[in-house]
Amino acid sequence: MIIEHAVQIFAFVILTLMTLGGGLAVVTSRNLFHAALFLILSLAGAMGYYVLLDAGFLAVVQLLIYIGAISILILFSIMLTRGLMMPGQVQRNEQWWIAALVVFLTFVVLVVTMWQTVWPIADTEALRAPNIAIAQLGAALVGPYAIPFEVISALLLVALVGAIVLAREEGNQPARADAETGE
Amino acid sequence: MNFPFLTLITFIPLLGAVVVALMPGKHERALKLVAVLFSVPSLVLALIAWLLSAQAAGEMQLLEEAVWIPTLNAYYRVGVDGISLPLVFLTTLLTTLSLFYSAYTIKKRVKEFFALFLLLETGMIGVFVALDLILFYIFWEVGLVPMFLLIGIWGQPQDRPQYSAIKFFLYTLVGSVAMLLAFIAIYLTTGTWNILQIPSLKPLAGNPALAIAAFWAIFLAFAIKVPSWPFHTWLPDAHTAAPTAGSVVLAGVLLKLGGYGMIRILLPFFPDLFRQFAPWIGVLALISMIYGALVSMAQWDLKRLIAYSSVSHMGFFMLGLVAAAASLDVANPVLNSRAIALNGAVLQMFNHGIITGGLFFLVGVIYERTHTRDLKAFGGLSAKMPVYYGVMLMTALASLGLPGLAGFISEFMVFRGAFALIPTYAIIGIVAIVLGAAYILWKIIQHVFLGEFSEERWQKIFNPAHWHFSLDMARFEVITMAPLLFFMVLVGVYPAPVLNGINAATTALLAGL
Amino acid sequence: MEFIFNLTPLIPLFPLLAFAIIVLFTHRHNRLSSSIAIGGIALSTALGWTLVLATILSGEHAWAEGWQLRVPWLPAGTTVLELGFAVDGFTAAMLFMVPFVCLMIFIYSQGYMKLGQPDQDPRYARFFAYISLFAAGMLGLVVARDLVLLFISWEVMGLCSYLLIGFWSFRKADSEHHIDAAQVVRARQAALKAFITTRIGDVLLFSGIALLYSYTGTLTFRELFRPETLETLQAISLLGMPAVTVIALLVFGGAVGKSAQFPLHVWLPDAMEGPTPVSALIHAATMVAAGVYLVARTLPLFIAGFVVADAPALHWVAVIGAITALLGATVGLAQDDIKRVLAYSTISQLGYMMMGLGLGSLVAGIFHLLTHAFFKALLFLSAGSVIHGVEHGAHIAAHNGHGHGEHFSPNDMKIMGGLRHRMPRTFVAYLAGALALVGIVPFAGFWSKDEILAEAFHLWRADGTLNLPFWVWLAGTLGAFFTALYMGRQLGLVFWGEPRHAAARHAHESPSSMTVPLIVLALFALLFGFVNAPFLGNPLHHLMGNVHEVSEVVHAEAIPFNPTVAGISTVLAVAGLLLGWSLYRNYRAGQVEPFQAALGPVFTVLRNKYYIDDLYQWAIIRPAVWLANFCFNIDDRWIIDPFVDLVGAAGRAASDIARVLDSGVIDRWFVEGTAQLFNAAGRWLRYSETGHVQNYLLVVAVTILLLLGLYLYF
Amino acid sequence: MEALIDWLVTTFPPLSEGLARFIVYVLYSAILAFVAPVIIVVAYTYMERKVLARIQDRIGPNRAGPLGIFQGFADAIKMLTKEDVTPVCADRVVFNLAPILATIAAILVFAVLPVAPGVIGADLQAGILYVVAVGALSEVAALMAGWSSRNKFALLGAYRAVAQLIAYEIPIVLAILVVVMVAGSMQMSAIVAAQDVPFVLVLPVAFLIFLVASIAEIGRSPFDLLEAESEIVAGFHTEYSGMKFAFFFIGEYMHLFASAGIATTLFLGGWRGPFAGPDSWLGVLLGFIYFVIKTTAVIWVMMWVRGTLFRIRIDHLLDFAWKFLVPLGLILVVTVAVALKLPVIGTSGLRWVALLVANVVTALLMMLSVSILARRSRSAALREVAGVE
Amino acid sequence: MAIPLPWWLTVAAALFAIGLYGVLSRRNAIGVLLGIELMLNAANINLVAFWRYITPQALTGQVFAIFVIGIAAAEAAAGLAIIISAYRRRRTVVVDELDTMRW
Repeated sequence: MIIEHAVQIFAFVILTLMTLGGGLAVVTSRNLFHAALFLILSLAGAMGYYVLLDAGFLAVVQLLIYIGAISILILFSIMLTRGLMMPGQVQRNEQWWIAALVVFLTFVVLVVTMWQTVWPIADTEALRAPNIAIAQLGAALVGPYAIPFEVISALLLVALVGAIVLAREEGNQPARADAETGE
Repeated sequence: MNFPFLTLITFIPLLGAVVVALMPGKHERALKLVAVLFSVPSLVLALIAWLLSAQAAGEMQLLEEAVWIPTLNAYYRVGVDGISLPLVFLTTLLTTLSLFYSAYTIKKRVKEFFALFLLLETGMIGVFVALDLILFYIFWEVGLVPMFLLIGIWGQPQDRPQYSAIKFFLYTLVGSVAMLLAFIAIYLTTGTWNILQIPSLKPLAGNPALAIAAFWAIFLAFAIKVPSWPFHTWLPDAHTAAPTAGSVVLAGVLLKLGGYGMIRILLPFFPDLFRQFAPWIGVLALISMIYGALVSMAQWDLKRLIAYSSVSHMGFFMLGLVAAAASLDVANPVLNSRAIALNGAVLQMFNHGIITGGLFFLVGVIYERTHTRDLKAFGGLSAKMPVYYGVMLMTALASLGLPGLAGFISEFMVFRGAFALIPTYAIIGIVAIVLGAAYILWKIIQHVFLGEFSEERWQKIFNPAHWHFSLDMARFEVITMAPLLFFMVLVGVYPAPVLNGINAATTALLAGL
Repeated sequence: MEFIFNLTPLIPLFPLLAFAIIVLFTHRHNRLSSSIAIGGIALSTALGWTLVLATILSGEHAWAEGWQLRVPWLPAGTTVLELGFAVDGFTAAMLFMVPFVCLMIFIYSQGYMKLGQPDQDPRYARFFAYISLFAAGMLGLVVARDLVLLFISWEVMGLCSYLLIGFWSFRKADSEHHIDAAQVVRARQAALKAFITTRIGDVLLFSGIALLYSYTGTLTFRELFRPETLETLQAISLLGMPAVTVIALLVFGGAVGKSAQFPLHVWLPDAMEGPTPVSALIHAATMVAAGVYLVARTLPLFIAGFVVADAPALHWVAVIGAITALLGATVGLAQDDIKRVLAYSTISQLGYMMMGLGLGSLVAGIFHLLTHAFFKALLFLSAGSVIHGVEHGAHIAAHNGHGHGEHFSPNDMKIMGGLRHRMPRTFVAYLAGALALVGIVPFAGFWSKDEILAEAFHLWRADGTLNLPFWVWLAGTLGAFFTALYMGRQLGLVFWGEPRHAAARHAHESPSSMTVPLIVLALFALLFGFVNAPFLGNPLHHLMGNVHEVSEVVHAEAIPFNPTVAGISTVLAVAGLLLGWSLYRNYRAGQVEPFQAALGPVFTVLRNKYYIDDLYQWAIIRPAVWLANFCFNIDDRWIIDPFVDLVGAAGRAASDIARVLDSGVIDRWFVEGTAQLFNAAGRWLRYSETGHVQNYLLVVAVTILLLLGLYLYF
Repeated sequence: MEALIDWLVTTFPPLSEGLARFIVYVLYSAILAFVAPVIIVVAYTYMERKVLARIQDRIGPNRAGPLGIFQGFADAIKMLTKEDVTPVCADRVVFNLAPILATIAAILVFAVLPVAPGVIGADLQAGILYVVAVGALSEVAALMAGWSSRNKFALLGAYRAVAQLIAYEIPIVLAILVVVMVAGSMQMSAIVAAQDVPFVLVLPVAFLIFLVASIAEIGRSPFDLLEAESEIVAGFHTEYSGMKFAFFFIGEYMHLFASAGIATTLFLGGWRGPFAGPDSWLGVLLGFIYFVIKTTAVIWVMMWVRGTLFRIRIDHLLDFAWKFLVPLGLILVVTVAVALKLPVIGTSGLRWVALLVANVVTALLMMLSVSILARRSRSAALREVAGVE
Repeated sequence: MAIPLPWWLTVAAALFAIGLYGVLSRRNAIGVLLGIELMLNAANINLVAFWRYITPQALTGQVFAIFVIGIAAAEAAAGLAIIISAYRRRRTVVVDELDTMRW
């Protein structure tokens, strides 16, 4: 038990370093490509969180969609808009310090609130590994959550079409926006 | 039955209208296809609903109910019985055919046309299925605007479309405002908008003067729509000016809104008043019948002629209704006469929709080719366009009530009821049948099809460069007419399938009064 | 035997199918179409005759009661109106004649319609479609069990009659085929006239049916004629009469229209504009007889109307029949068109049938109907053959250079003459038909006409006073004389004397597809009378005399042969025939007609058909058209629409006033002032729009932070 | 594997079950990560050379060792001893990370591959989804490599690689979806267990889609556009040499084997065969042998394809994916779903027949429509040419 | 469970704050997008954590996380398409320079 806890805490610390460190690097890195790679790192950390939280399926989905699709997409667009990202360029705008202040205050408010609140934690029995089967999840998606599910698929379709239309050049070049259908 | 038939039937066209409106306007073929396809589900569902409900159509079927505007106590409440089912089916059928036909003939502002048409369909179906006065009123008005635009924008320039459109609009609006006031008065005494519930609450029973005013106000709205003499003058103008599909729906469905309202609202709400005033309304019906037929006979414009014939034919409907209403105090009229008269009236609406809709399509056929509707300009076309001749002949004969075709059945039932219940009116009204034969055969068949074909005259009106289909009826025109012909023959030869539902509903309706 | 009767619905169905097949599929193939039509009617004939045989073999009960089949048709309240088929003795008698005559005429048409027309004339197929539909209608009428099916068939026939009368209305005026523009116009007007005129009768019939249905709840003959039903009808009062009388008169109105009785007879002569086989089939043998059939079918109504309260429903039938018989026969004297003479003859003979029925004798009327169908069809077909021969002659004449460009009508008897040598077979057939019509022993017409006259004579003698039967008998006898007279005139003009025109000179015999039916029909004209010959025991009486047994009001005993009546009428007939023949057999072109010389102004009146057409034109059609225009003007120009427009204009004026008020005061101060205020405010506020999305986001973030703080801590 | 753990626990009592499990899995991982790559690369490069040579009517490697079987080792030694060049402008960190990531991505797949009865790294519930997800890592690697090289050919190669990988990922997913529907699970072991009839027999079309898309996914001829020498030198790994190139090379062959292994698992029944089963050592061994044989057969087919077909153009490549394979896959998914839901049939043994029929019908329809469209576009093109001339 | 719920929430809040900072301060539009992704991830972590600690038997947390991922995908697709499109027209992806809506 103790070993298990220790492993968990160890993993948590590592993952937090990955996630938050990656995140900080994302917003501060001068090289946008690196920023995107750090984003992958950060997302991988989040994936680890899911594993730690017994949501294996979600972890796989995170890997598939965030890392496999969204990150690639971002990398791709960075390459396509490469012309203006010379290294050394200032990546912060003038309001960055106000932003930092506001963000910090927000963080403080949130954290204080979180620690003050008494959360209705489930009882110990329920807290044991919940082990939700993927089939259950699938059934839920086409059952009680069918409508949001359909809405999401419609949204994806619309985004797909919209992206193609937007990114298509007036000329005859094949659209690079094909890429996001990988989702 | 949990499947929301009526909601789907009513609102799929609306969805179609939205989709069509959002599509880019330059892809006309796609637009047309989408519009036609969006009208098909309603048709199929209406047919299914009709077939499913035909046996027990005496009471309201496929009911759906949901709270809609709580502050007004208004509900979204829809349902159909044997009276409304044929009309719903008629609406979907004629709309689909109109859209199909228009896909070939409408050239300007295609997108707007199809979107408005689908919107119109929703409005029309809505009136037939609504069981809540507010809902009824809203659908009633929803149909108005698209029709106004259809006439105004796509009308033939030489027929003063704007004038006709505004006339149509104002006429109807006057009626509907009066109707709305009456509805409110009814609500204030009964506390509900539920069309099914109000009759048992005896609306305005305590206030005879107000009841009479409300009765006539509602009657005015419906009489304008039917249209009954002397509120009919919007009709020839509107029909003449409207594009073919518009005329079809105008004659085929919009007139039925008034008739349906009389049966669904006026008769059950105020049976006593209706009986009391039946002699007067009967006079209006007679005038409509005979006067409409006479005026038809005086026309030289094909479309106007058919428009006036609608006045005459809807007069038959009113006669049937009056016959049923006038005898309400007779405890047990001879041999179901009341039911038969009312059956005849309802069937007359259906038949008139099929037949006159068909006639307007057929006018469109010749008009698209020659761009004239002047009867004097034609002649001898039966040799040139034999298929057209055959189809027109059949439709025209159905219109004049030839046995074996649809028109006869309803006329027979109306007169069967009328002779038993109001013989004097029936005897006078019979004149209209003779006149009907006269104007249809003399004016339409003889002037357009018979006689000598003159090549010079034909060259003057027909320019092959402007017509890309075959001279005789093109395939799409035949396809458009085929379902209508089918129903003419079906109802004429074996009316039982159509009439069973109507009969059940009218019997139940009369039993409830 | 029962199963054969179950095939009854097929009888009208075969021609109907033929119609559908031709219209839908084979209308491009002339030969095929005509074969299909003939096949359809041949099947009907075979089946019809089988049924006749079956009925005869089934014995007396079947003759009177018959067999029936019911189909629920029209839901009406708590009941259902049924439609059905029935076969009894009466139907059997009709079924013997109708399909057979149809078949003969179809065969004849196959040859006739081809003549003088281009080979691929699309109307050839159309013609056969129409007559097939017609045959379906007529057969449907005959096998109808009730007034519904009867009325449907009735109107279908009316439609076909309309279409076929107008059949030539869209051919081109063409000197090649001696068609002028006027003829085209005449054809379409004749069609319209026929339809509208019969439609008037139909509407009366329609009303009668509606009334019957209203009061009895059924339209089946057998149920209608139950004594209790008739009593109910007698008890109800309508328009001051017993309902049954009113209904009977209305039904008779339908018969008057269809059977071209006075005063609705005017359409029939004009209907001769149709092709000759049509005249033979529809306007002589079958459809016009449908009115007679209807009256015969509903005879109990007339008798019931007669029995009560002395309201003379049946008398009217007799009176109208007598008037028509005389009127037709006299007008026939003064016509030149070979077919018109026959048309008036038809009117006259239909009057005879009505007379017979009007005297209460079902069998007499129907017997005459049957014989007349055979010999009048024969006459018309022969006339068609003559016309065709003359047309053909005109062709040859034109080819030889005679009479080129000269205009003439091939129907005009004045141009014919001496055709008995050129068209011998046609002549023989025509002569047989004429003798049957005139009523010479032993031709069919003699027996049937004699029975009607004997009936009248018998009723007169039984009563003794100068009652209605006497006048009927008188009219009939006189009519017989006139009939003989005009037939004599016709025979003389057409077949004797010298040809009066090149066309007649070159006329020659028609092809055998036309003459064979003529010969067959001639045999029937000669022999058919024996089916009800008194000395054979009146077989027809037994077969159909009792069909109205159920009503208990129609009693049909055969009248014994009366030598007096037969003698008088035969003498008159022979005299008339000889007189007409001798006056006209040497008639020359351009000569004043012998009748005109003898009758003077009366002849003019006859020639103008008693001016009845002109009277209708003046008294009915013109006022109707005027009324229509008047109503239209009220509607569009004078009252209603101007009023509507006036209301509109008033509204516009009011709105103009409001507009002035609006723009001058309200807009200027209230609306524009407010707008300017906001305009100024907006000019200042717009600087907050930096266009930088992150500025906005920052504002959002700050706001949320503030709100969050407020919410959580205050 | 469980049996092995049990055996460990019973044989060495001090070991707790958790520890035993840990040891077994670590060992297994080590084998997968360090031993398997070497064997696979050496064995299959040799095989590829030989096969290609036979196809091209050559002898192939024949110097190093008998029949040249040590050729692979020779290559490896050469590779490792070469100079490791890093371009001056390169983004050094990323440049170094990319080959590692590429290899890892390939190796990660092995974690869920049931190579023998009961022998599987992690029998995830979402096993097959995991395979797909991990496949995405190789795209990241390609992008990283292309980007960091600061070489336009490399960058173009990366673009192409990603476009191609993403395009062909979809048909693969669709084919997998078909299998998942039939098997009713995404778990690898369950899929194997469901194959009483190897799915290739009842889902031939899905198998073909999977095979074709797999070839594209691992970038082999005729879809080897990411390294089309004639166009873009060597694609995203143009600038790589020596050890780092070796990583890509290893990654490629690992990927090849992994894809073939997955094809085997999904369609050929995995380790299943006569007498193979988790109950005895022999059965396990037999299962492993079946698995290797089947996988090698699939790889052999891929090599055969490589030796037979020539490289196709980039736009044709993408068109083929988007306009043929994806619609075909979608239709197949629908038809198979329908076939499975057929009343009575869908649950009985007859469903195999129904599935086969659905597949064949779908394929026929697709071929028919393609041929019609092709004829039309060809005649349109002909008309255009005629018009121009 | 070794780590108490508030820790997860704190981490998520921190990630959210970082993302927000990125959104507010990055000049490059793609950078802004990266920030948004971080924020969405933070939300997801919260969802999963709440699910795990408060309603482990229900499916809602996971389902919503899936929805969020789906939305993120759509957002990235559309957002990047917009950015590329803007880049093609204006040759820039700097947010400050895309100010056509300015007064």
